[in-house]
Amino acid sequence: MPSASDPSSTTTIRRPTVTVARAGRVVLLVVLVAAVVSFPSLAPNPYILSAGILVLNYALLSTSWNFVGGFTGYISLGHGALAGLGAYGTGLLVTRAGLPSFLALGVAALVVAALAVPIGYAALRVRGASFVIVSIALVLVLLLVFQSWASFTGGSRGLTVPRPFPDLLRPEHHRVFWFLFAGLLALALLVWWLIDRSRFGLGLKAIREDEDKAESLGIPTFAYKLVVFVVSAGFTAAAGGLYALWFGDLDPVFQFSILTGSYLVLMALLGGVRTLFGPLLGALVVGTALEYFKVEYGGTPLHLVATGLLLALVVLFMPDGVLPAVAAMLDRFRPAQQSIREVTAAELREQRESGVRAETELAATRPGTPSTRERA
Amino acid sequence: MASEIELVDIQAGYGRAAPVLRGLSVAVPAGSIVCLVGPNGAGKSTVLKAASGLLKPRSGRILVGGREMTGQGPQAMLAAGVAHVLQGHSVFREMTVAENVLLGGYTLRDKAFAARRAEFVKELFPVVAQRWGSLAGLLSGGQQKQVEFARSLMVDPKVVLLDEPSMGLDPNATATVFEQIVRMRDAGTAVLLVEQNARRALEAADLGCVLDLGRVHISGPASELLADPQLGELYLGGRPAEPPVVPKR
Amino acid sequence: MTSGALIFQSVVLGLLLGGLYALLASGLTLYFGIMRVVMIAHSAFLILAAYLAWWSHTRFGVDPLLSLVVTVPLFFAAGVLLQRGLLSRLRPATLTMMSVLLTFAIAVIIEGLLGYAFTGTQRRIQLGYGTANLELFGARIAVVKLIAFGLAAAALLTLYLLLKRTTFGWALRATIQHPDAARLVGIDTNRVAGHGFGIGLATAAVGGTALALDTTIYPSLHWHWIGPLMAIIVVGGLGSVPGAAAAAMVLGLTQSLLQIPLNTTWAQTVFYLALLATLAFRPQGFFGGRLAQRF
Amino acid sequence: MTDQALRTEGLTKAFGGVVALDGAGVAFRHGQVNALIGPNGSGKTTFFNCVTGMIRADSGRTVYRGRDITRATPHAVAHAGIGRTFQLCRVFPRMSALDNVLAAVRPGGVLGRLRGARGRAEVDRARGWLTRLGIEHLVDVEARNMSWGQQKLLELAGVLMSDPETVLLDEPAGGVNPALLDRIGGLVRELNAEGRTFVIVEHNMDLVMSISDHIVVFDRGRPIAEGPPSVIRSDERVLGAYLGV
Amino acid sequence: ACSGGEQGSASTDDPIVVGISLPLTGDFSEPGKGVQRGYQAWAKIVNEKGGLLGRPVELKILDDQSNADRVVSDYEQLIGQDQVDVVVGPFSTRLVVPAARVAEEYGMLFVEPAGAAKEVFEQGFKNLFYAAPAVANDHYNHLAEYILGLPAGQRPTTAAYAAMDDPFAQGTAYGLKEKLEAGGIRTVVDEVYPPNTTEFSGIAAKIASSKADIVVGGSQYQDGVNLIVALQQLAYQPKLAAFSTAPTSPEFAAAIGNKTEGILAPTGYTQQAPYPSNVEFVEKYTTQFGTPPEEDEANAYTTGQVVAAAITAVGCAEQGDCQRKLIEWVRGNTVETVVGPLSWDATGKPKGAHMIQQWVGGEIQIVLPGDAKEADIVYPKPAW
Ligand SMILES: Nc1ncnc2c1ncn2[C@@H]1O[C@H](COP(=O)(O)OP(=O)(O)OP(=O)(O)O)[C@@H](O)[C@H]1O
Ligand SMILES: Nc1ncnc2c1ncn2[C@@H]1O[C@H](COP(=O)(O)OP(=O)(O)OP(=O)(O)O)[C@@H](O)[C@H]1O
Ligand SMILES: [Mg+2]
Ligand SMILES: [Mg+2]
Repeated sequence: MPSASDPSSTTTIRRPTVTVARAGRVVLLVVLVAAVVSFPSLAPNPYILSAGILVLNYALLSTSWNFVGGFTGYISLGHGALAGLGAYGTGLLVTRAGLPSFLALGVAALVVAALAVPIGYAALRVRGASFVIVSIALVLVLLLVFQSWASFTGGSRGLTVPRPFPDLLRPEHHRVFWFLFAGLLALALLVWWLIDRSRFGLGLKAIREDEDKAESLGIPTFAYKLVVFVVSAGFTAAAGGLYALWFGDLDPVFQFSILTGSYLVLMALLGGVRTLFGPLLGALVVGTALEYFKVEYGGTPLHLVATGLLLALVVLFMPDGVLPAVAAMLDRFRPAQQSIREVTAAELREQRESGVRAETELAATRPGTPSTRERA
Repeated sequence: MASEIELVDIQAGYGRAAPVLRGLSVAVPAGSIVCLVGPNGAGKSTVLKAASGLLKPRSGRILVGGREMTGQGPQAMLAAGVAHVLQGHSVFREMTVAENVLLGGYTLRDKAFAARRAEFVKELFPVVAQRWGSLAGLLSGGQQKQVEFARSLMVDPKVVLLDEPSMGLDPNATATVFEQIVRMRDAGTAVLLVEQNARRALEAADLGCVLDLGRVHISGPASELLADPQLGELYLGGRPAEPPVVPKR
Repeated sequence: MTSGALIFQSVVLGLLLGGLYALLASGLTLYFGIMRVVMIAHSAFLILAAYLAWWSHTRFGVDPLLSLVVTVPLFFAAGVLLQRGLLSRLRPATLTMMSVLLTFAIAVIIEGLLGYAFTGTQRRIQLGYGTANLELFGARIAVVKLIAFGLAAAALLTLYLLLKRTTFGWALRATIQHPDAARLVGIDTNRVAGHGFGIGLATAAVGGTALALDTTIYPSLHWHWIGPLMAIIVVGGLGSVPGAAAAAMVLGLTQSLLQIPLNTTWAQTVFYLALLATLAFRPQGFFGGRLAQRF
Repeated sequence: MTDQALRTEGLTKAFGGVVALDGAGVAFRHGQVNALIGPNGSGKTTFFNCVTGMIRADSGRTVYRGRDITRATPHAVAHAGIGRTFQLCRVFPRMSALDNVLAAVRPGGVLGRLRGARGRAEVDRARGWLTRLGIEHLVDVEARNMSWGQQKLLELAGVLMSDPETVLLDEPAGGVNPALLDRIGGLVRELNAEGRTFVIVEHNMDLVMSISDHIVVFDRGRPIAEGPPSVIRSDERVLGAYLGV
Repeated sequence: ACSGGEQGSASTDDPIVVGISLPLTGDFSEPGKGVQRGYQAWAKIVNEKGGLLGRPVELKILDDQSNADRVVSDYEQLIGQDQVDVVVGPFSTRLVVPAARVAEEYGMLFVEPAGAAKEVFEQGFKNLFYAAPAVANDHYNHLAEYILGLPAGQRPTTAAYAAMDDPFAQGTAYGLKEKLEAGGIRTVVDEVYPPNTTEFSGIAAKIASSKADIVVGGSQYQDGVNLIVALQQLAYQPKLAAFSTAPTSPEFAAAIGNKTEGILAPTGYTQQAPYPSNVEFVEKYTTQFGTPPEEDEANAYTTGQVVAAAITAVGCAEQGDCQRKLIEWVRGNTVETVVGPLSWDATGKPKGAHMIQQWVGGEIQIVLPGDAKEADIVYPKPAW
């Protein structure tokens, strides 16, 4: 029974470009997977492999960051601290509770995710600038705590995390961790993609645009934000934990650093926060750039200047990231978008009426027809 | 009669998108009201933005009092006597009503004149006087519109561009606004008025323009447009015959 | 065995410290309250000013207070350039977020350049009166701290008068709240926003000089200041200059007093605890800062 | 009882010294088109805000279909079946018209939330609403690039997409072309014929008088008169307080 | 991947490449640069004498930006990609431990100039050796002995400690604290402050109001200066004031307005030390850099000397089995260095002690131990 509240009267127009784009994406994905799988055997020496792991770690962290930053638009400079919590959690569970390494990693990720509930509960109450400030404060306060509470965390003496595979030689060790990092990254990307296309994801994006409006449409904004924050924290902590197992030495100064957090933001932003592979691409570019700056300006603090300039350029000229910028460039070759109507009101009227006539002939009353004003 | 403001063959648009105005011309003679009507998205607000310098036209000319003003920004336009009241809400939300109204006279050198005008608008819109010290962003929608209109009355421009001044106003305030528009016209100001309250606006106006697709569709004396039944149905809403519920003051 | 003298001494120190915090936080408040910009680079500029004071002192023997004659106008100009050249290019819709990142970048650049020019060495101005002190009811007050406090108070007062008593202040606020409407009432929005930023940065020049009087400086020192300053402006109510000043005094005092029973590290957490308490009980801040919110 | 859709009792809200709602007690019947009119600043929008939980009333009660929703959060109110538009027109600026409308779809349960957002059926329905409101040519245009009236219509499309049982519209006619307004009026009547309840705040008396069954007039935060259009049209107090005669 | 062992004994003119990662930028850049100069001086002096095993020595120095991640990837690069022949240590305890782990996992000898905290030697490293006379906790040993040896009437009864939260700095103060407490000297203030602290008036107020007889600072440079100035601002006059690191710096006196009288500091190195290699080092270093070497430079130089001694004795310098031989040699032998003869226990900890210097008459001089002293210790300390 057709009713006024079921207005599906127009047919959807499917564009042919969609299928082309989809095919392109599949090819890209295959290439990406092949590259990741073959990298360890292609890497000329363990150093390159370890540098690759650092990039993967960055990619994993900034993808995790992007759960919050990309969907809800809440910019957190404090994700470095969540990674630090994951790392310390894993380390402490191994050294103090004697858990096996990977069980400790899992437990630590869960614990941090659970901790993210109260943290998110406090931080997500405020929006915009206040949230950024709170996220910075999170890093600083955790740094203070982990530094001062030396009897538990080791304080500034650091914490040594035993190797999960004590028998492996260092190059082998790197190879194993390369695949572990890649696996976790794949999982994070998969979850991001699932959220991105879901109704939950659309709700999150609505929050990014206008939180009160989203709320009035029935989106439980606070719960949504909290859930995605917890997911993000869980992945971030897992990344931190994996790093702890790989790296072995934790020091609060490096684990709880604003600079790390801001690198994540830089990467995600550079690649494009609204795209699945944006943070990954950003990590590749920024990771390489950081390495390059170090080689080029090593010995002077100019590498800081170069990093700052890179960030400033991205913010000023590519605030949507590389991927969207490229897409926009391609768009330039398509005809410009029309927001203004092609037909005048008179023509429109005519169209509509002929449409109605045609439908009446088919004896199907369609919504949109002016109905007679009668009341029951 | 010479036009106080004249837009000639304007092409204008936003960003890289296709133009919104496609070769549009309007002229407002001094001491008359020209009313722009048209469907949503026809480009009415865009015309006003081009006329006040907020939006630089891609081509075409703008003359104010016969003087070439093409490509000038809002400050220069204001100096030349063009005032613009934006569509929607444009009060300074975190400033008091007083500050809002007085800022309307930002360019005035003569402080005594500004004070007199402020008294005048306070009398005109009671809510402005009542809420003089409270933050403008906390007023109701209609009250904010009144503050905005009051703000625009602080100066004595040669040309006013009004973008739906009656939107959201209750009948009393609407009547005040229309009264003031007519009074401005009578004082020799050229008024370019955009209204969706089209019948009411055309009744007050001297000339009317129907805009569609970024072009002037039809223009002529306002009374003729009002009388045209087809135009009425397409652009002005379908019930010209019903008596207005709101009695005029 | 906390003695009354120690408590009194701590109160005096806390008030002096709070004054400096107040000045520094007021600049941040200005950017945010008026321009919706979270200026991470504020403390980097602070350190820059401190370096300039130090440099002119060691190089030419100029008293740091005299260097203000140069640094204040210089910073004002830098602020104008920064706003006009960079911040005004950001999209209004994402201004707050993007300004965080942009000013973060600026902070890092300043840090790098300072490190390049002056190396990472810790520097300290060696003043003849560096350890001079007065006695007040048994408490000792270092002359340099007193001077710093005086500078802060004078700068704060000027700032307050400028914003509240001049049309410039109005124009500044109008500009950020509705740029188009501001242009339509005849405000030169570019100029006004630029000047606003310049004034904010000028407070950093004063603050930096005050800071240089009595501490060591090094290029990465600004990170140390960001946390407490950010906490102060949230507690004070984002955007309220008097709020920030009040919060700064209270927190400075609390920090100083907490150092008696706790150690320095834990005393620092007072800023973050206050921040948390603010979020939990009064997200709009404890000392003012009422942003219009209508649905 | 069920006959009453929305009822408030003694709803009071003061902002500092300004009393926006002053013990307002109103009842709207189910299945009717109701109008809420009154001078600027009489508390109509505040009434909507309190009912939908966007702001908390100082005292008083709100009951919707027999359920107390006084302290419910806005999304809970939406779930209870009340949809609303905003006077100051709120859309998601950096989302396309289509996504704006799709964002309003009610996800069913946890699993429903994980379903794809662009299901065939939903997209068709969303396009349908855009068409009916005359903005189908804007499907892929981001909302921030639309004119005032277009945004207004888009917001309406979104709310209708969320399929609320009761719809609160705050000045739906503001800035909308009169020709289109006739169609919107028709649409409201049609949806009402299906059993949907409307509460419309509006200053356009032509529209109010022509579509509503029941009118409540507010002044200074409380109702001063109510009844069908014919009664309101000639009510002394209304003429004095609102119509300015 | 190609591994280092395969190359066999290199030809004679192939340089011996020494890989080093140093904090040339960031928080530790100041001492990092000092260490760099020490290494450079060492390479120059060795090469002037014909190199090692007839091969010239070449330094490959990377900047780790004072960052632990970087220090690891630097050594990874040096060993894995650049195939250096030997590696030596970076600066700061925080960076030494992760760096040593990389070296150990590649089986490399790791002599280091800066990991003085006792924790470094608790990690179970088998390849690590600290090239200085004593670890942090033992720096004040001579002073403790002296204080506890004072006659009961003169002996201080209360002490205040303020230490930076850093394994090294804190180690020095707590080493002394432990011994004095055992000797019955009461601790009245025990403050630990984070490394980035610049505001010391609160700590100083606590110390001053405690009226402790002696004050001990476990400090690096800048915090030491700040703390002393803050104490002076409060007109506090202890009977004895000892601070690590800061007072031995050449800028120290000017930094605190020349009110240095009586301040004590431990040091592992003095330019006046009579060891033959030191005379050469001070002379050549001064011609190369224009100023005499400080402790950081000397420690780096010492590190070089230890490695050189091992290479010369074992007769090889490359990755692979040779490294095991080098490690064994260092463990079993004593090396003559600019800080005197050095030998190590099983954990790589050196078996010496630091000297104590004091500012006397506007100059810093060695006052303890008795057999090395240049001046007599002044106690109680004159007012500052
Ligand atoms: N900022 C913008 N960026 C891009 N396109 C825009 C922008 N503002 C308006 N448009 C487009 O330009 C066209 C004309 O808009 P304009 O605001 O002038 O319409 P209008 O006639 O005032 O409509 P309304 O009656 O709804 O206010 C519309 O199709 C709209 O989509
Ligand atoms: N958040 C707030 N803070 C302070 N005052 C408020 C706030 N919201 C509303 N008010 C005041 O409450 C009164 C009622 O406002 P409301 O928006 O409900 O009026 P309205 O009936 O919707 O008017 P309009 O027809 O103009 O939209 C007004 O005087 C307004 O200034
Ligand atoms: Mg418009
Ligand atoms: Mg309203």
